[in-house]
Amino acid sequence: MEDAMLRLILLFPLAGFLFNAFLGKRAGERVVSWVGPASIFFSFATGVYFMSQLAGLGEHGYIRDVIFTWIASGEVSIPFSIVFDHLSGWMVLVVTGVGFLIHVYSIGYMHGDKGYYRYFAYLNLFVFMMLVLVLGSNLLLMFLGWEGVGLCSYLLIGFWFTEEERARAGMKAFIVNRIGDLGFILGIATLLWGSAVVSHPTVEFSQLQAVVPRLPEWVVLAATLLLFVGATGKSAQIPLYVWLPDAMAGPTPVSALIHAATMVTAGVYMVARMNFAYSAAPLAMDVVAGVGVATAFFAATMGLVATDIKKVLAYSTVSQLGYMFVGVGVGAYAGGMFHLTTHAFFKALLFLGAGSVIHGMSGEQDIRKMGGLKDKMPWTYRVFLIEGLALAGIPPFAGFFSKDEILFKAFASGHKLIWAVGIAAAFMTAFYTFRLIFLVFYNTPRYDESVHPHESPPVMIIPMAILAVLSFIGGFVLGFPHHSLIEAFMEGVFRHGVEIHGASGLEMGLMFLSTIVAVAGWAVAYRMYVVDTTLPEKIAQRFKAAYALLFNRYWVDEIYDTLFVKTYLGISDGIMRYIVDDVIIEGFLNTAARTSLGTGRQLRKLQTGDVQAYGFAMLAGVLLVLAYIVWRWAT
Amino acid sequence: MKLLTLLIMFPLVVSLIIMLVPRRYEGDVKFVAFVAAVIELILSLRLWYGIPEKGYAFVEQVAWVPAYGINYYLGVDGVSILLIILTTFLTTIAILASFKSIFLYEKEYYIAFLVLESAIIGSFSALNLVLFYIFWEMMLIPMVLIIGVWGSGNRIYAAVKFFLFTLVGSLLMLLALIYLGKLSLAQLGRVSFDLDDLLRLGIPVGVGKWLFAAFALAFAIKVPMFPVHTWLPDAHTEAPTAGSIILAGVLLKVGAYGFFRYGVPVYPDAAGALRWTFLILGLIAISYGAMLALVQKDLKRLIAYSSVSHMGFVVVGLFSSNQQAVDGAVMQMINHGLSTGALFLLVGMIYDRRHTRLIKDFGGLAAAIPLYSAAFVIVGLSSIGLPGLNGFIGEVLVVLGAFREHYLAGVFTAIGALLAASYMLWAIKRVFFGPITHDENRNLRDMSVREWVCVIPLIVLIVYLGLFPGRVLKIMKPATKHYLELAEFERTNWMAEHLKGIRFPAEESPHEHGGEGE
Amino acid sequence: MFGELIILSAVLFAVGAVGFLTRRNAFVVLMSLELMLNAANVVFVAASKQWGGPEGLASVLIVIAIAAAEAAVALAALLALFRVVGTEKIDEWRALRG
Amino acid sequence: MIVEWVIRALGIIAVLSALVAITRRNPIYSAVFLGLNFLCLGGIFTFYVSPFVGAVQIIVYAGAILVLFVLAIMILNLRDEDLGPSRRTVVKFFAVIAAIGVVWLIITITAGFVPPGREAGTISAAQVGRALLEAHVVAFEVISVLLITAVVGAVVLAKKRMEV
Repeated sequence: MEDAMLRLILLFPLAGFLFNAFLGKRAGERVVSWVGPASIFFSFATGVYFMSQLAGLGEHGYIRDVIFTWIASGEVSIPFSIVFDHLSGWMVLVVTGVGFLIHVYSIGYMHGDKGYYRYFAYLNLFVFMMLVLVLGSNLLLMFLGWEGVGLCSYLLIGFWFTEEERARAGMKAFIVNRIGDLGFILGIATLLWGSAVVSHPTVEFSQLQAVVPRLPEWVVLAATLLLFVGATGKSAQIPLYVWLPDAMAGPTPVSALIHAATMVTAGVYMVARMNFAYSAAPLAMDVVAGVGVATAFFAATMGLVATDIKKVLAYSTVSQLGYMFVGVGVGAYAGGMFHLTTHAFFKALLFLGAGSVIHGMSGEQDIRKMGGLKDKMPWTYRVFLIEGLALAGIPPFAGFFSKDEILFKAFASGHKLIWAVGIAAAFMTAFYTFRLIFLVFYNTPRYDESVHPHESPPVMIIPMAILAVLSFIGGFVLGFPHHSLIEAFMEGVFRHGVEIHGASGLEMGLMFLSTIVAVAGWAVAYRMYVVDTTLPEKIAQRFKAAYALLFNRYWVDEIYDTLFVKTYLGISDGIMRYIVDDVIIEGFLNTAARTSLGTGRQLRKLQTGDVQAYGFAMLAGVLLVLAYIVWRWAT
Repeated sequence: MKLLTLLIMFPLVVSLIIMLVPRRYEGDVKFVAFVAAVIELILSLRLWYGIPEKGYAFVEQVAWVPAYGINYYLGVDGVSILLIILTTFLTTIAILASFKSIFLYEKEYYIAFLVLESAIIGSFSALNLVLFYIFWEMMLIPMVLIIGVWGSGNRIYAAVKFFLFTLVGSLLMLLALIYLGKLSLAQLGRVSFDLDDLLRLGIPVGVGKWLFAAFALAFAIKVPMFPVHTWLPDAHTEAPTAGSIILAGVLLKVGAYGFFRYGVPVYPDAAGALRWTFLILGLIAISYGAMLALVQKDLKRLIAYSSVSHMGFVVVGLFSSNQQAVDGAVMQMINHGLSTGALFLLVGMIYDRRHTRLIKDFGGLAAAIPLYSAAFVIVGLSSIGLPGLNGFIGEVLVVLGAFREHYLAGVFTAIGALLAASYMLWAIKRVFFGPITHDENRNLRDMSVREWVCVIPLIVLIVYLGLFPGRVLKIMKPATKHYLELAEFERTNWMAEHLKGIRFPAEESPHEHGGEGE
Repeated sequence: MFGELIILSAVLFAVGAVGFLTRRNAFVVLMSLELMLNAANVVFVAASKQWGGPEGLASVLIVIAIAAAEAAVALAALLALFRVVGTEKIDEWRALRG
Repeated sequence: MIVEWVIRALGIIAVLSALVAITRRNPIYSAVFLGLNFLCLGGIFTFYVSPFVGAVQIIVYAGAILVLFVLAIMILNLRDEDLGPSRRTVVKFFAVIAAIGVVWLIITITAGFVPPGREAGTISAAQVGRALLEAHVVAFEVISVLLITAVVGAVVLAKKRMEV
């Protein structure tokens, strides 16, 4: 169904960005704080309107809006067109919904900051780019949103650019994303020219759905893996996750919106959108699931010992993203999307909670210097507790249902090993979540007197409360086993998905098992950080090597730095100084210049100034000519 | 009326008038030059409405030296129209940008620019090889003067190096040109250098390779391609701001245009044979330029090496055998002209204020001059090919085209785009972000109105071309299609070969060819 | 008779050349130069006789005129040089060394 | 036949006088023997083909140029010349070799070469005059220009450096 109104969803955030960017400085904080969130809210409203329209169109219904032809060269023609179907509609609601709440929260958090208008301009631009990514009807348009989102995260991470560290973190995030995008663009190229051979060159999702089954195995495998490389860059999976922990340098609401709820989930959305391609290449599915679970486990271990409140949450995000990839990797696309949604709720909430703690503690981020904030910041504590329970996966909270869904589908579809690692990671997740809660809110305060924590203003508390409600009811409303609303809703989009059915008894057993694991995690954390606070020190002493390994994050940053950055700089520097520019090419030129100069100087010596020498030379010349004539004439 | 001749002669006439202005009124010569440049720009926009579907438009043909087949034969097609408009546009901005930075010999400075502009427009519109050669050489003299007289630091060395490099190349071209004349005499009965006659020549492959090599060397030095590029960094660091804008923005394109008009089409089979060498050289140029840009200490040298990298894209595009790559190459030429021109313009501004170009002398400028930094970041991002800005369109088309050529070519071209991000972002971080290290930077004044007038049109074009390249792609379509027909590269499509033998999985119902697309 | 005259001119030329190359005195050098010119005249005369045309003799006259002009200028230069350099030894005049 | 013998005798005297001229230490003696050489050549020309040219040779060469030389030598009243350092011998040796080589080559080239055309008798002054003034008048005019410039040049060169 064609509907030109669809572009309103995009236009609102764009208008918000343009207004804030150009007029924001003059308009002042008041107006900006209204324009920013309002534009997102309108976009959310149009999203809801179209969702209702969509409901009437049945499972395969979609609303399309071709705005203009973006690139047309030869037989390749790429339209700038957006599609609002079940999958992208759902994502629009998540993005704009959570986005709106975070915008409202930011009013309080960024109050009084000099770059206030610039902050809201970037945030609106981010939502616009995310919507382009989600709504784009072809891979190249998704790529436009993909890099646009990367740009906004670069700008927002380095928002307080006057500090060296934050500028470096922004640059690092953008470059690592670009490495991922390298794979993404090559994936697009493979699909484009693959489909050119089969029918006509296209990257439209609708047309790819028909073309991909006709493509041979290896082309689809290559394309999906390349696209997955892009996803690891964007959603911070194993090889390219290093930028996310540093990305915490940005303001906390940014971490909540971008590095928890929306941007990092782009990779999962891409895999879900390309489900027909991934299910056509089972090996790619296994790679996705494998990387996902490895990341989940690996990140969880690092989360155990992190000391900065936001770093803990960052590792937890990487780990939860790993779960989502496990979900889509084993074919449970709906499960993956379900966890994505619930994660958006409670992880954003966790970050907002952390933000209000930092705001209250006027900038302090090291959890070792916090403690006993339970009574000082009651509301923040209550909200933090709810989302902690959700993250850990304690029933009836949202996290439990979505994570369990994925683990069940993993187990049922035969990925036993993946399920086992998943459960271990779930235990660690529960442990570090409650470690965080106990360290921050329980026992004796460890901050010095100058700091006096105070509760955050209502403009921050209300959005957190809404998110808390969502992360509480979100679980069983959206995804109660066997009649999960989300699965039914997305049935149309994932008709290519692998159908996994396990006995309900098995499902109940697994649910029970994961609850026990979560409670065990809580108990261990309770014992170590509330009952006997000396225990963590003792364990750290005994397993000194393991602790050091985890604390230094497996020295991955350092390895990457020396392995890639230093060598690359070294090579370029080497080339510049020694090998090519100064030695070979310049050298070649200078020697040519020197030789001609040298020969000139030698020849000058011939001019002796002695007239008779010249006479003799002339005579010798005559002699030679005559001799030649004689020789020539004689033969 | 003869628009092209008008376009070429008008700047020359104005420069004559400027010559007559006595020294006393030298101050307001720059306004005369600026007005002339604006009029030239408006005239060149007239070309936009005469785009030929096939062949050339605004054709003028007058016998000049009939005995040797040299006639004053002008004509433009889609590509040359775009490049001419780029030239007039950048010259206007260059002249406006040099109001406050040039105070010595102002008269001669503006004369040099106007002569340069007419020579460049001439070379883009010449359809007779000798006429093209004349304009090609004529371009050299003002540029050398601009670098040599108004440059900075060891400008003489840079000017001489630039001159010698280009001259050596064009002398070889002259030799090949003469031999071509001989060939045309032998085959057509009369010496003729008109392009359409040259295209009809059956050039034997053996000698054709050498002739093409001579032409290619001349163009390669101008582009600049990998081994012969070392003049560019020196020329750029020493050239004045306006000089760099024109040098990078337009002069490099004449080299690439040379390949497009007189290089490959005139020697199709020789070009076909040497195609892969040039592709590989282009690929090397991309990553080589990017790597060296990373370690530069001087901002202008960094941008110069980035130009080497971007022009590497153009070369790869021109020598690939599909429409997307060639479109991408032409698009990249235009985008590179805009973004690198803007970059040099901006670097020129901080050079006027701080008289230094070394990155370490700057730091935390974003706090001191926010508007300028915003402009620089936007232009910087466009030059590394951020989607949504103009650089991306050229790059993505070349990457797709090169990938269709051979997947390795695609991979290396894409890597080029990644490396570009590394050097530009690192430079932006060191110059703009972080704390203010030198206190001279603390009270720099932001951009004046005049400087804004220079930058805004560039940024508007950068954003416009990024989102709506359709119009420009349509203009160049007939010309690039014609180039591909002439080039006769064998249509390699490694993917097709691989897929030929394999039976596809169950045939789907013929896919709905819905009304997507246009 | 023609052959003998040619031999005569060759010998005269050789003697002139030896004089020119070996003697250090500028005057003797000039004189040997005149000798060489006369050798050329001998050939002209012999040729004129053999081909029976007056052109040979005409060119002899011209050569003589040139020789006179050359001698005059050379001697004047010699005098000027002698005043400046102080010697007429030809190998001392090294001013034009490269 | 006597004429041929006279010419051969004059030729031999010419060569001998030339040899003596280039070997005398005192330039005056070499000037005198050079004069003798000119006279012999004049004689050869008169007996061989044209008395007019022989006369011109004697008048101009022996009369004018030689006198110029003697005049110049006397102005500078040169002493006897020491024959200079030995360094010159190497150059002398090579010069002689080269000279002999040239002579031998010329002789081998022209050996046995009898030019075509019939041998003319003596050529009268009128014939020479007509050749000069009709066929080669251009050369004649050029020579006059040359002579004028030579005269002016000689005067300028030999003039004492007066402050002008």
